[in-house]
Amino acid sequence: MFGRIRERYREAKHKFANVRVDASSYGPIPGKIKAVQARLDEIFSQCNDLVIKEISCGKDGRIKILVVHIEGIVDRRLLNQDVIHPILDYLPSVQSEDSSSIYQQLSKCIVISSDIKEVHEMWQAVNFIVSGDAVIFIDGEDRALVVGVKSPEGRQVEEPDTETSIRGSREGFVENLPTNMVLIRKRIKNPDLKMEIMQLGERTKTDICICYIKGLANEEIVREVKERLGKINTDAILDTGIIEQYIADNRLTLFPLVGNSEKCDKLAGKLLEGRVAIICDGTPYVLTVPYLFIESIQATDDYFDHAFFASFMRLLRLLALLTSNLLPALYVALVVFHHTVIPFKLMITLAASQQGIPFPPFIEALLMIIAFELLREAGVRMPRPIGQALSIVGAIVLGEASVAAGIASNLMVIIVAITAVCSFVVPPLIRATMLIRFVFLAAANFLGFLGIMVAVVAVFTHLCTLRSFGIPYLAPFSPLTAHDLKDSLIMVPIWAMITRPKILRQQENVRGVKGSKRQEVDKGRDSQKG
Amino acid sequence: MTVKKDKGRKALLILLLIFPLLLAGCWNNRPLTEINIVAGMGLERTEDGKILVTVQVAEPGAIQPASAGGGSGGEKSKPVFVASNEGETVFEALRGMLAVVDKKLFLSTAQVLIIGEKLAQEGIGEILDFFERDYEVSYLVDVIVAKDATPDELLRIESDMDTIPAVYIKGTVENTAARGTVKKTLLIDLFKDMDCKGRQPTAGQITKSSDKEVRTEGLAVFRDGKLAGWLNPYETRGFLFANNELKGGIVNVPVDNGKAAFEIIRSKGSVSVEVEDGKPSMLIIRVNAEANVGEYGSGGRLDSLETLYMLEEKLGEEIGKEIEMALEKCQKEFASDIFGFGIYLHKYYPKCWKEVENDWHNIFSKLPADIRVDAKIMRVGLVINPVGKGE
Amino acid sequence: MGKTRISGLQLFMLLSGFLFGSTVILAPALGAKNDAWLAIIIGGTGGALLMLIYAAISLLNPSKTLVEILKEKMGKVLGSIIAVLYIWYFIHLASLVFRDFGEFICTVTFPETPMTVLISIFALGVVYGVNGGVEVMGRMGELLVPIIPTFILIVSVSLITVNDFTAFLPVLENGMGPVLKAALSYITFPFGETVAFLMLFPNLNRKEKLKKIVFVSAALSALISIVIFFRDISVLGSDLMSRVTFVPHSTTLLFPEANVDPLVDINLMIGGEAKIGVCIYAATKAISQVAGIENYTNLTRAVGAFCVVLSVWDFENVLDLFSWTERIYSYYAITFQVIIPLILLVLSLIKRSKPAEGSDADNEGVIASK
Amino acid sequence: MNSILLAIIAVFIILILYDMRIFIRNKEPAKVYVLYFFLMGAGLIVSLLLAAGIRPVAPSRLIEAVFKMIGIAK
Repeated sequence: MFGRIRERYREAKHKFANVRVDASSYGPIPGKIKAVQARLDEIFSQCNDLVIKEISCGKDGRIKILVVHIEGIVDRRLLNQDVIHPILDYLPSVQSEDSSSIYQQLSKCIVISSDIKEVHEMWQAVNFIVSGDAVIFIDGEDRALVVGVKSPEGRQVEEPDTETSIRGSREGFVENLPTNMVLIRKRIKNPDLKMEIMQLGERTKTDICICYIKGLANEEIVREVKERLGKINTDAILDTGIIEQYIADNRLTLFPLVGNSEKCDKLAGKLLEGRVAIICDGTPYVLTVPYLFIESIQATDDYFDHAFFASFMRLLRLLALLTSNLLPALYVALVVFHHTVIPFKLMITLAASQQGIPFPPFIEALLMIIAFELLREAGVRMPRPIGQALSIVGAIVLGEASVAAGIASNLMVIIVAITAVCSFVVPPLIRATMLIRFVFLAAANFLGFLGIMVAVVAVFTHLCTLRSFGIPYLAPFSPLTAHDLKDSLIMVPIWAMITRPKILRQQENVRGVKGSKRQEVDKGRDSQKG
Repeated sequence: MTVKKDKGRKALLILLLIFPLLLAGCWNNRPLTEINIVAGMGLERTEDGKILVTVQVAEPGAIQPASAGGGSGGEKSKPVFVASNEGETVFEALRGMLAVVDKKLFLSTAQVLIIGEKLAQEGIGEILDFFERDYEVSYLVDVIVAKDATPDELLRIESDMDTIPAVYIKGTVENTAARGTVKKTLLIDLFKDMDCKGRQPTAGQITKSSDKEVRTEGLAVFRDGKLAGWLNPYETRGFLFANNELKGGIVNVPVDNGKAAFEIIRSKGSVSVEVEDGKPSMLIIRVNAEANVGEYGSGGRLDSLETLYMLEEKLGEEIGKEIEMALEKCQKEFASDIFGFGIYLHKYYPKCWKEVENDWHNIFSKLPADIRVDAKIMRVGLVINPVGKGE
Repeated sequence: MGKTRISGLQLFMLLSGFLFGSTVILAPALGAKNDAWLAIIIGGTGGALLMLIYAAISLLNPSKTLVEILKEKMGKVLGSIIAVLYIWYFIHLASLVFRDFGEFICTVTFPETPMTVLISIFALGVVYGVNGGVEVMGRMGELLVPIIPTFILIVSVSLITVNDFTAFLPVLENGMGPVLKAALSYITFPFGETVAFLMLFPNLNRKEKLKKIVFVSAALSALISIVIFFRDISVLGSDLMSRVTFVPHSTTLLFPEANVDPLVDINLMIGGEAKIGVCIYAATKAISQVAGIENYTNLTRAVGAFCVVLSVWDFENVLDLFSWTERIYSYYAITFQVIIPLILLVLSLIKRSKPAEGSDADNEGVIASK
Repeated sequence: MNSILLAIIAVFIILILYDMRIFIRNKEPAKVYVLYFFLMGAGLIVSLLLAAGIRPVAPSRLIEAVFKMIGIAK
């Protein structure tokens, strides 16, 4: 199997070889400052975090200087101290009309910083800009000065609580929008990464940032996102959760149609797959659209791990999902209807455990599940120190006392415990699972396996009707996109994932090379994906 | 438009979901605590021609001490109880039993179905119909025919070996079936053969050996749905050899001045009929058996190939003798083709079968037989020569 | 509103689900007893040909549903009358499947539950699916239909130890008569019933694949039927097999060590849903096209409710159902499944239709496939 | 007996109310109403008759009669 994939990979590489040679398509730095500005505007279109400072100097201020950097990733103090101040302080004294002499002055004496480079190509300049350096263009010169003013480190970001991973970055988003934008920019150093800021909410005037990679994201989806965001008619946006409810395709479904994440590396991966992110000021949760069902059983760690292991974990997650939905229902159906299915020995065990329980299994299951959900909710709301006490109470009440008191059978306790554990394995679907479980339970009590089947088929029908930003929710399974199965339940190794999900319909489908043509090619193969 | 539609679908879904809730728990809904788990069943004909049904019901609470709470009550109760009731039909007798027992009887878990000798002699065809028709009966119940004892007696024994006597009986059937002295007969086998003219049904035999023990050995032979007679354990084994149903067993062979015992490892048997001029002329039985030496008490050495070949021949003869005994009994005494020669005829000589079909019992019992057994001894065990015969 | 499209795979799955439909509970061609496999091969060939005729009709009239074809070829009045007859046939077919389903469940699992309730619950699910449109039905099929052959194969493989592989002998004991009769009934049930798909074929996105899809799914269905037949006869024996009501169910009862009839239930749900779903969709779509209503989903609930009532009303008991299906159904079905489609085929060949507007691409597909 | 009748009527009323809501909102033409009530009415009447113990002549019987009349079926 891998042999074929490797072959295709080679083909794809070959196909894009010419693109690599053509890496400097931006051309050399034009001599005219106007042209430079135009080029920059073109390259960084829709990048609202780009800062271009224009300074006049020379005789009569005839010579213009552009200081270009990206807000947030530069150390502003350093920038002011090393670049802006020297220029403003010394340049007025230079009364020259010759641009090259100004250039000399700048590079030799004025700029204090020790980290100065000279570049001649536009793409080099752009690369330095997006990686956090300041670039100085001088009118009349076909070269530019690069001053290293990278912010030594990002802001203090913490590991997110809600999404932990064994492997991979521990950086999580914070509440501050600019910081979040920087965090993304730091991972994807590319002018194609577009960040458009808009304000939403009549009263709150919350800053929203739509983030996507031009050329990878489907233009239609980007347009659709903007349109739906524009249609939001409310005076308060406090969290992305509110946006999520406004922009979802089907507003009543229990299943998440918009993804959210707190992790930078995960988001970067989603962006590189061609998804669109929506960042909102004031919340660390970043939305990604379109969101498909399969994403809920994918985890960021999967991509950093051995493919076999990751595939196994995904199958396990699917199993857990099914178990947490269906196990209580199956149990009830078994003990209430389908006695013919139970082998004799098991029958004795089951019947013995049922003896003396005053409730029918359905009520018993209902009680136990509700008790568990209560405990879970209490655990979330409770201040953390009290959580310990709560878990003790829960363990004793649920685990032992109810059995000892003859309220619940010990088997039912096991069933509910397994159900609970399984439901935690697939966090994005916890809420959907929680409610659908009751539906299955009721159906099982009504018509046994047949009832469960009717309910399952109904839920499947519902899933089939869902779409997320026009993409069928159950893709790549239904409609079957054989192409995208490589990253579904079974995951192929990362080096074999040559193409991006086809269902998202980007223009540029092959991973690697083309998107990052201006970087060193091998480094550019984005092995990182969320 | 889309939103409206979505709302509509959602509402329908909700309707679909709430509907079951409203009607929760009707009709076939029956918790496990409200059924009696039947472990064994017995059928017998009473003196006045009615059908006596006996059931052995397991009491789960007594078998597995219930969860801590309910434990105190169930200390002294017996693991099973036996109830019987008579009626005109099986179904009536079973349903009538509800007047005696507390909960509905659940038949699917039955481990054994014991048929009384008297009932078997009068015919089991109409009795079996209930079991075929009822949706809760498992087709995979072991059927055995009681000899010299009523099913009632057998189900009422108190075994020391298993808390549930029916499980104990089933266990003995499995054991003897592995030894090759009883044929493990499932309900479905009876259904299949009952209607088939080319093969007569058979079932295992069970007798009561003491107050606490049963013995399952031998075979009940039916003819036209009625019990025709019994085969003893050796004949049973012969029958199984021929029918390719032998799973294993020990065959004793007299050698020189002692006996040798061989363990059958594998055996392949086939029956066929030779047809001449459109008429069946000869019954043919072929058996290929593989055996190991299990015990060699003849006092001779075993390390020569000649001895081994001689033993193979004798083993073959011995097996052939058993088959011959079984066949002869079926031909001469019962006139019942339990081997399935008729099926063979039907499959490969349909025209010939059409002619003999209705008189098959008679034709079968008069046909000569050709039995050939090819026995092979594969291994001799951990030692080669017996004690005292080494170099 | 643009036309909803389904992919070739989805159509294939829907067709296969439709063909598996009731055959998972009622083994086909049992009239031929031991020679049913022969009847299945003959009937399967005939069925595949019949389905190819439907495909040809659809290809000759690109982007047109059965009702539109009828109206165009037979004139507005006659066409509409025949279309109404077809509507009746689709509704009746759905109700027959409902009834099969209800009788099966009531016999083997829930004898005390009223059949009407079971059928109604089932109908709710089906109507919900149909209301989602062809696309949703296609996706459902794609997702669920593969489960049916998987389960059938699992059961078959597990039963291999109790098999008697020569049970199907002797061949042709009673001559060709019963075989041909059984083959005929196998053509009408289930192959001929795919005439309902004439309402669905126009939704296929790649027309040139239609013939292949139709043929492969017919072949697959016949193949699975043969597997089922050999499994059943070698497990049950021909004598018992000719007596039991629901053959596949009785076979699964013999699954070693465990009772797996819930698996049959699952197959039933999926196959039944596909079959009834397509029938109700065809009926509703046909009604709205005859009456000129734009949105067919308005009527699905009414049609569904009527089908449920009809299924209960139509037959007094299970034997009534079986005997009617055996005696009358073939004749009844042949009218709709063979005679009218053949007339349509001839008419379509005589006067080629001008392509419906905006379907140049489809037309090219037709030309390419010829 | 009566409860069955009531249940049938209730189910039909729920269905009809539900659909009417959609029809009115979508401003469906009259023929939709006509067809809808034709089907629903037929269903309701037949099911009420069935529940009351009267079985109207089943369509299958009619079909059988037609084929017998033509002389195809026996």
